[in-house]
Amino acid sequence: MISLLWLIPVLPLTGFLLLAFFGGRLSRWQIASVGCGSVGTAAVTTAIVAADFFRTFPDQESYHQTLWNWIDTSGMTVGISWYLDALSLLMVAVITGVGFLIHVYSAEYMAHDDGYARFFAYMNLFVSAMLTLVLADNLLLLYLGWEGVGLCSYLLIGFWYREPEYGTAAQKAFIVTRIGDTAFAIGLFILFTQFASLSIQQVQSRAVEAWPVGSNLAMIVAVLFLIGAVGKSAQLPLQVWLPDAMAGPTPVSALIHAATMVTAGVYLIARMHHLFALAPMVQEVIAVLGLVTLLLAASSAVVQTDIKRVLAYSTMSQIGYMFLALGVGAWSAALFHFLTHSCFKALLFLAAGSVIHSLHHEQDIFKMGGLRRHLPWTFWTFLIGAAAMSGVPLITSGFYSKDWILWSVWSSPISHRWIWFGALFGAMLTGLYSFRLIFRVFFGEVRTQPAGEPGLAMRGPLVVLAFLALTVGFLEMPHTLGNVTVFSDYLSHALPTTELLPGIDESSEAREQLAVTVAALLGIGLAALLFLPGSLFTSRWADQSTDHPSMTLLQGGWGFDRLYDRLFVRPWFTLTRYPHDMLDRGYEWLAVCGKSCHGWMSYTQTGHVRWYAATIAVGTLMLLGLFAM
Amino acid sequence: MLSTPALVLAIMLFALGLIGLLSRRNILYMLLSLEIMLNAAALAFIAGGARWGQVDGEIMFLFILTLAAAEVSVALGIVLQLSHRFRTLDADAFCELRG
Amino acid sequence: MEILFYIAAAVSFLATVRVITHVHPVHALLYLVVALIALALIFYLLGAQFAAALEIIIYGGAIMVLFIFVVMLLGPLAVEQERTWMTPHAWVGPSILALVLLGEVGYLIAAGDHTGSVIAETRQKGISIALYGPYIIGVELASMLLLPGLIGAYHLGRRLSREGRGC
Amino acid sequence: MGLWLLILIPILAAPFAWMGQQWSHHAPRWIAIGALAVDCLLALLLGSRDHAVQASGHGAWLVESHIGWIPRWGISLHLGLDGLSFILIILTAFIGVVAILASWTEIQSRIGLFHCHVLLALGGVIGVFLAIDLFLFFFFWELMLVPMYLLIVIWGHAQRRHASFKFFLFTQAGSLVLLVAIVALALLHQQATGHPSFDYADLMELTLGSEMARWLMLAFLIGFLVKLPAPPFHTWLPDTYTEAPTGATIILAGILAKTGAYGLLRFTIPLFPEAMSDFTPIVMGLGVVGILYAAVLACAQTDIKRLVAYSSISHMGFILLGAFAGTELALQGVVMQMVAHGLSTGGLFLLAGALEERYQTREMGQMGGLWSVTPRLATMALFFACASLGLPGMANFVGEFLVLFGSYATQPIMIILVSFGMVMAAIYSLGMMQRTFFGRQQDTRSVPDLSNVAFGTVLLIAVLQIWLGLYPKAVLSTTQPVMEQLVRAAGALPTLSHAPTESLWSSHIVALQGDTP
Repeated sequence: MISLLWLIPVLPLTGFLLLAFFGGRLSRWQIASVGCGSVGTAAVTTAIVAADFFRTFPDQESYHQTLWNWIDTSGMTVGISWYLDALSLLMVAVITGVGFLIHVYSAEYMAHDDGYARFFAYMNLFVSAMLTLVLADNLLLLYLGWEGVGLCSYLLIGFWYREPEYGTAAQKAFIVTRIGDTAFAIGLFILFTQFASLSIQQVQSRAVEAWPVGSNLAMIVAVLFLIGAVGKSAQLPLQVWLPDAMAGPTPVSALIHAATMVTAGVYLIARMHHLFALAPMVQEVIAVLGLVTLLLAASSAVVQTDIKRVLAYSTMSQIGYMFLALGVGAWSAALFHFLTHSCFKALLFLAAGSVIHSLHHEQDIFKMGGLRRHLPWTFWTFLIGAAAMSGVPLITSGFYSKDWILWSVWSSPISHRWIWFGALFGAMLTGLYSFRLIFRVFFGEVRTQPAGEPGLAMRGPLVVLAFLALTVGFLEMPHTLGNVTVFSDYLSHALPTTELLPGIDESSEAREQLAVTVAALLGIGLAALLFLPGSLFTSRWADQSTDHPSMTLLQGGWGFDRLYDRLFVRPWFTLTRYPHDMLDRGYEWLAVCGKSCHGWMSYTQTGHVRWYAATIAVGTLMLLGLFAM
Repeated sequence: MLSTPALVLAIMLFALGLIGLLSRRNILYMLLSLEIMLNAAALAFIAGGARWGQVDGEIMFLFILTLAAAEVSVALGIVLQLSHRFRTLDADAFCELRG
Repeated sequence: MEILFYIAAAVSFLATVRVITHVHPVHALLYLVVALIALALIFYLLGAQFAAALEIIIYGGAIMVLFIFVVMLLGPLAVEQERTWMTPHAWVGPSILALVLLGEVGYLIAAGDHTGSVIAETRQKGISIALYGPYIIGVELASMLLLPGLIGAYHLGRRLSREGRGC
Repeated sequence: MGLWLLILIPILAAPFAWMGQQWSHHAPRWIAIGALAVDCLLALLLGSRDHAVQASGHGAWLVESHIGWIPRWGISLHLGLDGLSFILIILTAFIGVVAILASWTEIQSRIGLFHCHVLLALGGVIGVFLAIDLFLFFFFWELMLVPMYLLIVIWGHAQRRHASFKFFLFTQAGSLVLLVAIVALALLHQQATGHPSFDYADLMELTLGSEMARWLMLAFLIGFLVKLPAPPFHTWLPDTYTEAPTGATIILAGILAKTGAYGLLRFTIPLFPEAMSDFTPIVMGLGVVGILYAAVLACAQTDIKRLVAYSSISHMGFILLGAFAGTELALQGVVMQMVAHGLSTGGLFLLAGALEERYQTREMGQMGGLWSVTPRLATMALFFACASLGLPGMANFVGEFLVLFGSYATQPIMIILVSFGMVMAAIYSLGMMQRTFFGRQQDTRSVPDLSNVAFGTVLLIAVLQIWLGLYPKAVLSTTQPVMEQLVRAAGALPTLSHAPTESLWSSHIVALQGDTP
């Protein structure tokens, strides 16, 4: 049954093709069933494949399937072939599972939109491309999925194409990520030139053989791959596209810009961990980038007014945690945070979508409030999501994953203490901005009257995700709390286990966990203090003055947009202002010269026959004279 | 024995024809001058033929004659057209082909 | 013989000068005819009797007649000159020159030198053989030249008459 | 004889297409399509028969036809079909049909003459792809030009005179240089052996002095670069592509540009391998400049057809880059890029032409928001924009990436520069989509969507794009022997190396292991 693997990406693709060609002729109900059904069957297939995979699991760590040879010429052999191991199975499970829930949710959320079929077509295409990305056996096929998800992201951000700003946001997302993709592609060129192969496993085993740790080429390739990952995962310095990407419909933000696509960078680095292990300096860079991004994004999230932008910045910040974990070599911790994050962030986005839906597409949190009683389902699920994101201890999944990351940072031999403190501060900020949202949106007086609780198709996924956001964390619990290691045992077959500093013991782990708990609770408490209506400082902070320079700086994501505008965008527009070809000017000049010469010569053409006769005579005489000489 | 003076005469006639061609503005005179020049050329051929006792000179004369006939028939047709159109025989008036 | 040549040369030269200097086309044409006849005489003296005959028949005859026709067709343009064309001094000059040539021809007949005709016969044969032998291409070309001449003249003349009617 | 039929079918069908106008409007169209379809089938038949590869001279010809013509000057009617020409002839016939389908509604005057010219031009192109006698090659090279010129000047748009004149001047100047070089080669052959020869195989064996070889190589290079086109000879292209009627533009972009690339592969490289070695970096540099320069200009355009035209120049840069990279992989990429570019620009020009036909303007500023008005057109435009920006899974991607993979070993810096072109490709392709189909609607006229004929045509191209994008073997396995031979022929070049192989890799490992303590 494991040979059904190829069906997993093909099923959503079939859905896409059906919707693309016959979408116009299907009823809404049929569209939704095709759209959700294709992803749902993919999820079921995943379950079947996974069952088969686990049957033989520890003995046979990976499963390889080649459909056909994609490129097979002149020393290059690349197949359309799938590679299933613990890591990709995890990704596939998340993509199909969360993807299915979001599809179901969208069936109701998008119900009144003109482009219903188009929406599901794009979403199905996205799922297919994302599955290709994670299942790819070779880097070229991975690149196919990589670009494919980029395209779908572009299409879905610009889904409401009549708004020019949305189009700009979509283009921005595609172009910024394309810069990363290009670096990634150059990395592929180098790897292929060196190892005559693009198979992920082969390349890495050859790299380990050929390159010593810290060798130049390994560093260069790792940096190039990192740029690619940074672009996709919206990390510094290519993070600017993600907040604008919120222009797309909310389920898109949930699926693409929270749960799956933006974590592709994490997947890439984890997938290429042998390579990154050869470049320890690059790993440090990853850790620092992750830390800086998580702090910048978290601080920006605190002051955003648009509910989706808050979540966008929080996504950047959470992916920053994953990068941090990758940077310190805690591969499994990063993936664990990916798992919990995709549950609670998808939940948060969907719940936010539910809020937006019932408030008639109002996204400004200052125009919300008091929704607790009107939208109880939404409130409770949102609360669970926010709690998980802030890492409320013991009961939420976010706590276990974040704790694991911070513990790894604390105990890793390739980390520094200040990184840990930074991450801890980030955890505090996470609590602050998560609960700022809760208090702003669900407490206080009602500013916009909601239309009422959404229907079953939207509530169902919310509840399932809320359940997951609470329970997924129990897959991995630290020594101090039960010592469950299901997740790390499972992933240890695909990723190396985290190294610990010598001499670290359980008591220090308990102390560290206490610090994380305190930080998260401190953040929540601060949020309550500052934003809970009726509390001490709320009146002073309620009419947050947004024109203060530091506030604008924070709201604009630390001014990166403006910086890039000055550095790249404006020079580029200056460069492309004139549609004229300078080389063509040269030829035109030649033509003008020829024309004027011709004009000058044509004065000799008087039209007088006698003049012509005379010139003939003179010419003849001159020729005769020439012969005479 | 007579060929040398005949050649001299040919040159003189040719020069006269050229002078006529260049100096007269009346298109009819220009055609006459052309005929003179053609004749001068024919004379030169005949003289050459006589000098070497060969028939080629006369054959060339025949060709020149043919050429002249064809030329004159077309040229006079053109003269008629031009005079009809421009109401003048002034060759300088027919300068629509100038650059 | 030589003196005959020089006289004929002088006649043709003078007549040619008058052709290019005269103001009346008909006068000029008359002078040109004289010049052509003088040339024909010179051809004869150079031993090209056939050429001489053609010169008179085709050049002095056919081509010049064409010119005359055209001058007459151009009537309206030259109508005021019509009267002056027929004044005595218009034909006095050509007549004198023609008389000189007539005298020359008379002298030649009187001298009774008929050997030329025999030579002419053999030469004629040579010309014909050469013309339809090595020069056959030339003859073909000449015919190709004459055909467009014919068509061109016809076409140009026809256009004129049609436009004339149109006016 | 089959090879001659390939050339003669379109040429002989041309007068019938002309006459067909008397019978019905559609008769010329069907005659032209029929002729091309028969041609295509014939080519498939000839190419797919199991031939023993004839090892005559330097060509591994699948089919060869040799008839004497003017023996005194060493000119013969020598045609040869190998994998490369096979692929290109199929492409020619296919794009020809696409061009005819694209003109279905646009061409309403002198329909018969239009299709007559199209068939003549295509016959010339097929002749170019088959001729391996240089004199014959040049004959066809010129034959395809005149009908193209007439197509532009008779059925073109407002500025057609200027454009067609420019087109003719540039291409003729290039041809002239080429002619001089061809004649010089024949004369050099006479010097060396006592009798002149225009035959490919004979000329391959000719050894030239290095100075002479360099000049002749330059002449061949320029002749083909003009057609390709590569900077600085590209400026005829935007004007021509913009002003030509859609069908002619598709032929120009889809096929005629390929004749330049074909010439480079068939003649310039194998005839002057030594002389090329000095020029390889310069020519590859030209390719890089072409890719980047044209991409920047494409971003600056406001006229949709000019945008596509510049993007087309940009894509042709990859061909130049790969053709001179000297690795088999890059050469295979070039072939793929030729086919892919033919398909993608063909599709884009078809759509741009359809837009122009509907709105009587090419200015993207006056469009916008057309997605809801013409959804089919918009969807297909999106598809081809993706193809043009090199989205994986499409044939363009395979072409571009094979070129890049193949050239990286020899010219890493250039490839890194070219990679910026990929970002720019995204900018102009998406910019085109945004300004034309997304955003607010400027022109509220309701216009018909793509007709069934046009939609079917575009869909067919799209399916081919995907098929070749996911299964490029269909093309690559056909041309692989040819490219192997080409690399061998150019093997004298010191700068060139083969694509990395297993053995190379292991030696690399050994060397590295030797270094590390």
